[in-house]
Amino acid sequence: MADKIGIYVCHCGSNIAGTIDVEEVARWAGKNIEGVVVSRDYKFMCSSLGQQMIEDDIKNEGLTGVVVGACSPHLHEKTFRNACKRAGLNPFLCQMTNLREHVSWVNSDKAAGTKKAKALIFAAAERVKRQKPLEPMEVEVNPATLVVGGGIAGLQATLELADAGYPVYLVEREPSIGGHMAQFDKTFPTLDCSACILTPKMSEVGQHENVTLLTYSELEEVSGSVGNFKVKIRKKARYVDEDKCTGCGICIEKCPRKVIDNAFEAGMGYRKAIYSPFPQAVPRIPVIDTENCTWFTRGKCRVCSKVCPTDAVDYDQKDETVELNVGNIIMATGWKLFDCKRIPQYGFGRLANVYTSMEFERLCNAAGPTSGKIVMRDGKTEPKSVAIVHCVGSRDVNFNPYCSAVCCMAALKFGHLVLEKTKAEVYSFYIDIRTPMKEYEEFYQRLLGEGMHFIRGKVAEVTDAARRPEEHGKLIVQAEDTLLGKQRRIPVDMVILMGGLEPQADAKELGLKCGISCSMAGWYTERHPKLDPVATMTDGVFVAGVCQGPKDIPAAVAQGAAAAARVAGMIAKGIVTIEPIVASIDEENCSGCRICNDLCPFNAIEYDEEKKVSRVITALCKGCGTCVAACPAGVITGAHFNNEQIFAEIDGILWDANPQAEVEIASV
Amino acid sequence: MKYAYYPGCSLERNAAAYDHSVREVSDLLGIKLQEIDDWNCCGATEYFSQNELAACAVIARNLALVEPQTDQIVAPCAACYLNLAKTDKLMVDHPEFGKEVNQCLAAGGLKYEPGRVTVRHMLDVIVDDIGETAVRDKVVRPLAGLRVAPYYGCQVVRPIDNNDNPEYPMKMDHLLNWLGAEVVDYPVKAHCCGGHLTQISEPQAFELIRRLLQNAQDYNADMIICMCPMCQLNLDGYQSRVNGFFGTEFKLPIMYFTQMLGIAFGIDPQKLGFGKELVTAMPVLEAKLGGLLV
Amino acid sequence: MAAHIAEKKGTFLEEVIEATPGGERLVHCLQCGSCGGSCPSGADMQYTPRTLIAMINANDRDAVLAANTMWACVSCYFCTSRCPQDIPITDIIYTLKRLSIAEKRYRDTDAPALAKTFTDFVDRYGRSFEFGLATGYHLLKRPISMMKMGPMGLQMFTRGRMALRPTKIRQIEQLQAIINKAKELSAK
Amino acid sequence: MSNENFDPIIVGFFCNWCSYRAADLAGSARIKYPSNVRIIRVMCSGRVDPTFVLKALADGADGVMIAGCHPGECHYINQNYKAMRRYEMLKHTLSAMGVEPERVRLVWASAAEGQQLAEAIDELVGDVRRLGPLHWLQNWDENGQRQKALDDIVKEHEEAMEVSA
Repeated sequence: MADKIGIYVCHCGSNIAGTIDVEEVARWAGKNIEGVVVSRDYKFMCSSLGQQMIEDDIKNEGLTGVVVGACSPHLHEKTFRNACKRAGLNPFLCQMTNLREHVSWVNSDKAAGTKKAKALIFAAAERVKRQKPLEPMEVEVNPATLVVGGGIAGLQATLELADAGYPVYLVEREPSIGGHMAQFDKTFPTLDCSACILTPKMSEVGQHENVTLLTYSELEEVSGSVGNFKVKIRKKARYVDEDKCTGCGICIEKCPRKVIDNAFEAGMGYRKAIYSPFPQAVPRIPVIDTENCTWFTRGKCRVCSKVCPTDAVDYDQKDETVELNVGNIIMATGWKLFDCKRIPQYGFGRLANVYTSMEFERLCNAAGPTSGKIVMRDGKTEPKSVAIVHCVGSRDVNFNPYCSAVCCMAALKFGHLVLEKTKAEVYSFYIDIRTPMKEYEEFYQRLLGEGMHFIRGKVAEVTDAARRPEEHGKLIVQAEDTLLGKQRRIPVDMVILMGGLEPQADAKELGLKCGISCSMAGWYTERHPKLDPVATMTDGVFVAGVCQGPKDIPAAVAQGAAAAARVAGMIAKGIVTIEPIVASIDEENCSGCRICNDLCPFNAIEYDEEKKVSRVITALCKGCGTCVAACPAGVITGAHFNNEQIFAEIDGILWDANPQAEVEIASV
Repeated sequence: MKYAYYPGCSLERNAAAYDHSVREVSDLLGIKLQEIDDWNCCGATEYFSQNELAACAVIARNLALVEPQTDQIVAPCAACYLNLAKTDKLMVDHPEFGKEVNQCLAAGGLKYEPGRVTVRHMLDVIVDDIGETAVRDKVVRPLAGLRVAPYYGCQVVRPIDNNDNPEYPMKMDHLLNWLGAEVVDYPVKAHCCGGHLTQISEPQAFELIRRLLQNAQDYNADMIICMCPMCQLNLDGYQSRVNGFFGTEFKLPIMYFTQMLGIAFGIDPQKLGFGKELVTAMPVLEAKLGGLLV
Repeated sequence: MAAHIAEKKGTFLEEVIEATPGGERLVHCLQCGSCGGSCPSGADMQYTPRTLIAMINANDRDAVLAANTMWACVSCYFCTSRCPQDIPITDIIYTLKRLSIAEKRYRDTDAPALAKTFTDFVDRYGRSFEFGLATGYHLLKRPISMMKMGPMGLQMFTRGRMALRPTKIRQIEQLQAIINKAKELSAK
Repeated sequence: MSNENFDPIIVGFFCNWCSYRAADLAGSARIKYPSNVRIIRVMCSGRVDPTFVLKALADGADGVMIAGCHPGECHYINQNYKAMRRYEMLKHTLSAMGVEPERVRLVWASAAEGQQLAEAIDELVGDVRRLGPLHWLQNWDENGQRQKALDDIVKEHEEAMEVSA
């Protein structure tokens, strides 16, 4: 069939017409490009009249391809594709070329702009002639959802979906859900007790009929694609039978082995070798820490087994793999605290009374190791002065360049707690105090009123090397008071380091399993930083909470709910359409070299051992085209971006560069 | 293992003990040091204060004099080490500047290809290249019972990365441990000795020296072990003047780490330059190690 | 030429950046004060390094070059190593020293004289000369402190740690040719 | 060959997610840059087959710019690293064929870096202008080697093709 191409050049008011002679471009295209049957310019092509014009031409002229020279396809590609669709032309036979952002707005010379516009139109026309009609695929959506991470963001997402009536599998690595929030004492700026607002949510999740809780479990493998993921979860052996255990806790009470609790208590307290991380844990089923349990290390003891009234302790339990089918996945894997030992000049790990923020949370917590008494490492002395160091590992190119977003407010909270519980003076060393959210600045004002001292200067070092008599036996915090332009040394009893937030150590690895990427800093990359903040580049995989970037509790909760809403929308619709821009392999000619297999980060290429050829799993392919470029046999085709189409585009875009080509065109 | 050796001016006289002990210890550990023929002064910090290009050209002459078959140069002095390393890095990172330096060298018929020579400090060579086993094997007289405070100073650990922590370096701690000494972990081990301030502003310099001596004493060190002639001069040579200035009574011997290696290896203390220090080390060595050095 | 490329404004900031390898990081200063807080001489400085950077930004050239900050610097590189913005602060201080010496803007400091005496020895002999440095510079600048140095110098001498004559390198003409070329090039 | 009046043509292969949007942003911000670069959109810099670049040069382009997301920010996880590897390979091939490798440039531009992209374009246009026109096509046709050379290139790339992610 002969090509019948329509060219539509938009003025965009004077936005394009100001620096491109659009009438000339349209006239020239109509005359010089083979196969063009109509070529028009119009004031606003995206207006309903403009669209109507294209639709009419498609119907009246029987167009086989449409080229729109207007703004960026990122703005109006959908608009014009829909117009074509309405007129009965496959939307993938419409090609937009960017005359505004890429030509008229960046150029002030009309002759040069017009020349460049012609090249872009020519390229689009050459390309569109070779474009193929494509149909999006449709798949059904499994109504079950996997939520990875049982912190506050994951809990919120879980509850939203479960309450909507959809089944949810919640996977949590630790023995209990709750996340970091369960470790906190108070939450800023309202100073609600963290446990009081969190534990009801935890038990709701624990008891919800639509929620299957998989604690002490890890995400092992993800396959399949949006609507129909298959996931493998490894349930680590608890050595306690979940069905038999009643959570009475007598095993924990009687266990003779005490261990420093580096997880929940941040090293500030102890737990037993068989333990539940905290009293309100959900589920209340304990786990045995085999590295410390006397039975596992020395083959003696078995006290827990002897005292268990339901015979639930099972030393022979093994890790177990659970396979699940879900339609969508929400990643809410959270964060870890910056390792303060990486800044040796702050003395953490060397100077006893230097604390991390997480240690201090436990110190303040009424359920913590000191029952909430703020005392120094000796366990009894109340500090007379406390320094709080901001930006520990944050806003520092030597460590993490980003702002961790929550530390300023947490520092103010700590200041308040110290002032409330002790008679100590509190000094905050800051670069900038950042309190932009609701009621946050008011909280800062409150602390100013409570007498917290603010010294503007990044702390240079914390030392016990006294220079003056009053410094002996103290920790000296040395910094420049930048508002005075003077170096100051403040002797204090206790120092709290506001360590920054960091991605989980295995965030990248976990992300790769479900095909999502990380930013330079290691946070999961959302589909769009502003307009699509919970979706990812992989359809059916969403992100919520700090794993996407530092944020406070309200923001994490909002994101958890948002991710759930997106998932609920997909489930309610029941069907998902998949973009047809994917790769395909001509199996007849595939040599089976497998070069493409390892290139695909989405594991969308499988190898058929029998036929010795590679094959694209269409539903997994994201259409990046890397395999297409790499195939040595040239048998992989990237739909809508195949070699023929791109070669044609190159030919067209260089219409004026190649004297021979010009001759050819002129002869048409 | 073969290295070009750049002793630097201090090691000719003032820090002869360092030079002698470096050579003795190197011989024993199989480190071949080939002194650069006709080397010149690195210009310390002073040349950089006046003319950066001239400073680098003066330093680069030494790099250019390194024989083609050798690609590592070792300097025992912190200032020399930094100047050599910094000049090479500047020439690598800023090729235009590197060309200018080479234009200067050309006036003397020389040429240096940036990055050709790796600049090492003596401590790094012994700890990283020779390593724990080889060092421990040579110890015949462990320094057990001696409380030593390793003092790193500034210019080896900062700003060029020498594979140690610039804030809290550990290499000398490890090395002295291998010798059986009791290593004092004190917070100012990489703080400044005052550098050339002794020549410019004594009160300021003496305060910096006092901080170090005070802190080492607070941590009950028997002696301070250093790795730079300037540090040694300031802490040792000026110690009595610091005492006079502040009314303190510090009596801390300041020794080079290579001297300590030497005695642990059983080398004759005379050959290691013992006795050249102003605050004598003999009494404490006598008391803690017992008669070894008589 | 594209309109977005900033025109040279001839500011002091530009001058300092140009004269310092890596100096372009200067514009990233957060004014956090980790340099001023870390400086072992911080207490003796009229302006902390951070303040100097603010003054450079404010184009306060005269005050910067007359400041005592540079002369209190001991080149310990704590500021550089700790700077959260990767600004080569010590090197910037060197740049300011050079500008201050070149234009004789320094006040109340003997540091430039020391530097001059030191480099004169290097230029003449190819080696530094501690005794000459001590005597030459101290006789010139501070005869009284020379007296105080007496006993220490004697001790150093008796322990063979001080030479009375400088060492001269063999190929001093070669070194001098190199230095002269450098001086010629940097004069441009 | 350097010529002030020479107006080079440069073909850009820009990834859909970062650099194409960076060019959009340069437009929205009305940043002016030379009109010599003509942009072709691909989904990912990893899609850029070295033969696209060679074809563009053979068809009369004087330079090529490949633009992708910053390393670590690829929308397809890490495919831009593959572009990076191919680019290195391509530069060798170009040198071997007598084309100045400076004519082809790989740049990273995030969607927020309109300004940086414009500067990179400026720089490339300036560099190519200094190098002068690339009369590759004519040169090849003169000695009849064009097809053979193209075949050789394709073969070389096949041999050097990456094997793992």
